[in-house]
Amino acid sequence: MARSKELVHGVGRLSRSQVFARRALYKGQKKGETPKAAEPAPTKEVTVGGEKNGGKRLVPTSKASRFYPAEDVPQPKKSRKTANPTKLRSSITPGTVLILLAGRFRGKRVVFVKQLESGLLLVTGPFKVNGVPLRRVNQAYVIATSTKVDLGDYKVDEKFTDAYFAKGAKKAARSAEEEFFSEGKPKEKEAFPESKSADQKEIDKAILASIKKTEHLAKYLKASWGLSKGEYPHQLSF
Amino acid sequence: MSTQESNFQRFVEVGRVVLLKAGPHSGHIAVIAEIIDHNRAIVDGPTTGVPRQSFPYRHLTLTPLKVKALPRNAGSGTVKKYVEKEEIVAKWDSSSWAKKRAAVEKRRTLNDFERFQVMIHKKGRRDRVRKLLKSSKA
Amino acid sequence: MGSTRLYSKGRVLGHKRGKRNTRPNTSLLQIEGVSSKQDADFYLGKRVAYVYRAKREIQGSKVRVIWGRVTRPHGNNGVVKSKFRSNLPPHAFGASVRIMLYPSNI
Amino acid sequence: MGSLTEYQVVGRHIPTEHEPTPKIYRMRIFAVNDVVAKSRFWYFLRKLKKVKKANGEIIGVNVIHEKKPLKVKNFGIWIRYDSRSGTHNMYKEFRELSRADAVKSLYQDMAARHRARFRSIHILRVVEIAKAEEVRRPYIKQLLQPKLRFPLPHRVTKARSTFVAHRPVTF
Repeated sequence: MARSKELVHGVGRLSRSQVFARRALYKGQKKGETPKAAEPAPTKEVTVGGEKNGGKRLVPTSKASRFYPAEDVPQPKKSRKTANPTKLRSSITPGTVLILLAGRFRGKRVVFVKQLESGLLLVTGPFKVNGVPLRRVNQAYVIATSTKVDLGDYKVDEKFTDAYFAKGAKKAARSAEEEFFSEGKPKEKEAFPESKSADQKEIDKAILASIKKTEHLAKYLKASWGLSKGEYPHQLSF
Repeated sequence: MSTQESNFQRFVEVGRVVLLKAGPHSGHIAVIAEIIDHNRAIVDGPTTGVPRQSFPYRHLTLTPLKVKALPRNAGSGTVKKYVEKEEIVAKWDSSSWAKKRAAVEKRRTLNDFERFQVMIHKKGRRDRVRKLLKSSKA
Repeated sequence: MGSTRLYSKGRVLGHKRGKRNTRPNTSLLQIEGVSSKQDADFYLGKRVAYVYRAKREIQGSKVRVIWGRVTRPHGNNGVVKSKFRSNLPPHAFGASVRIMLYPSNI
Repeated sequence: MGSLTEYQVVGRHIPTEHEPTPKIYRMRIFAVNDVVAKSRFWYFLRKLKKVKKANGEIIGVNVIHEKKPLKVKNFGIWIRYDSRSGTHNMYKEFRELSRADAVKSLYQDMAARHRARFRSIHILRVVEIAKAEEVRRPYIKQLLQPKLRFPLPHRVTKARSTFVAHRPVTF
């Protein structure tokens, strides 16, 4: 406990978890499951000698503790509540043009494709029009416009799920030496997976075809949105 | 009243067409059917959806239009007859005041894409004007 | 190139207060173009950022932000009450704040 | 005080052995609601007859509606008014759409000119003046001229901002 100077007798400067972190105790921690030892039989037969009372008995292998907690230990209450699936705002339907309000692509107008399991919205620029790739966004960070791109009876591939967008597991840490020498160097860029760019093209193809039908719509999607002087969002209709 | 020429153009008088500026019928026109006093009048708009009611001058604007020879305290039916005879609604709709109001209202209700289209068209107009000006100067 | 502003402008009017006592845990904001309670309804719940510059750099930036939220209207003239993660300092009075458009409900 | 309503309140003394069929009294009273109307009924009846609320009963309260609420009428109103220095009778004229409206503006007018309260005014009589020549007051007479017209001078419009390019036009 050398790192945790005592403030008062018995009270250290750092909490238990902080000490754990500082002393790097996690290094020594065992991970992974050890195979469970076969459970010993709960009872065994014992032959008891004795004149009157002899015979065979079933006796527990391990004795029950002689002590029991005098006070009841409070059990955390199990919640029976479950999260409801996120409701999609009624103004958002497949093909709706959305305005992104936050994040890397804020101010961009994009096309809504579908809602994913987690409640996030799957949107696409289309990438060719304004550079926004297939992407998940939260509907709280989106303005739904009344403009719609007609998707017709286009079926979105089932493979677009939350898992599709999840980040892959990090690669194994490089050796310390390698890390030391690579410092300061720009990270080598990973190539964008071929399959994903194909997916992007596949989805955008249908959308682009329908965008072309309306004049100025492609230009509209390409332009980004912002408030100018004298424009107040509460007075605008989208 | 007096025969003396007045500097004013628009008067509170029976038959005057007014534009309502407040209440549920705000933005509609109506006709003064009867003057109550120096604060209120009875207005009626049988062709514009304004029910007969007392209305304060504070919340209306006088228009240059007037229903001629409307008898004082005419009922809704009579007002309707006179208004239709003089085509007051058509006259109002063709006035630049009404057109401007309609245009402002239209612009206000445009959605995002329509606003964008307006911007594109305005850009195009500016461009044509600029080019024309340049060629005419040369 | 159009504008890229994605927030409404607002002004810090001061803390919520009585005649003699101030309640610095709530700040009053006036949002540009909002002049009635009905207009203010649009902005309820929206996030607010008070962005300011300080002398000392933190993570390589002298710009700092105090985040907050619009909580409710204040009276009938469009002024709103807001709560910030840490109370706005009095030198923020009269400063402009950004009323973000999220969480959006349109 | 909200808008006034005209009530008809009917009441009488409770029948006794001495008088098994008491006289029934009816009053037209202007009040904000029927509670006030009943209260005013007892207030006046107490003054006029030997009947109190304690020994009387209300037979009925009805609202009297204006027959033609969209016709402009001229009303003459007689009132009794307790000023700070004495009691006066007054006659005033109003141009309104209903009797209740006329009484309402009477109270407003009395409050404005004499700082009179509701409690210091008794409405004696409200009469619709049928003929124009019977109108006595010049402020009503001027509104009865044929071909009446007048401009609305000095109309101040609310400026959109503090600084505008054009000076506002007020006529």
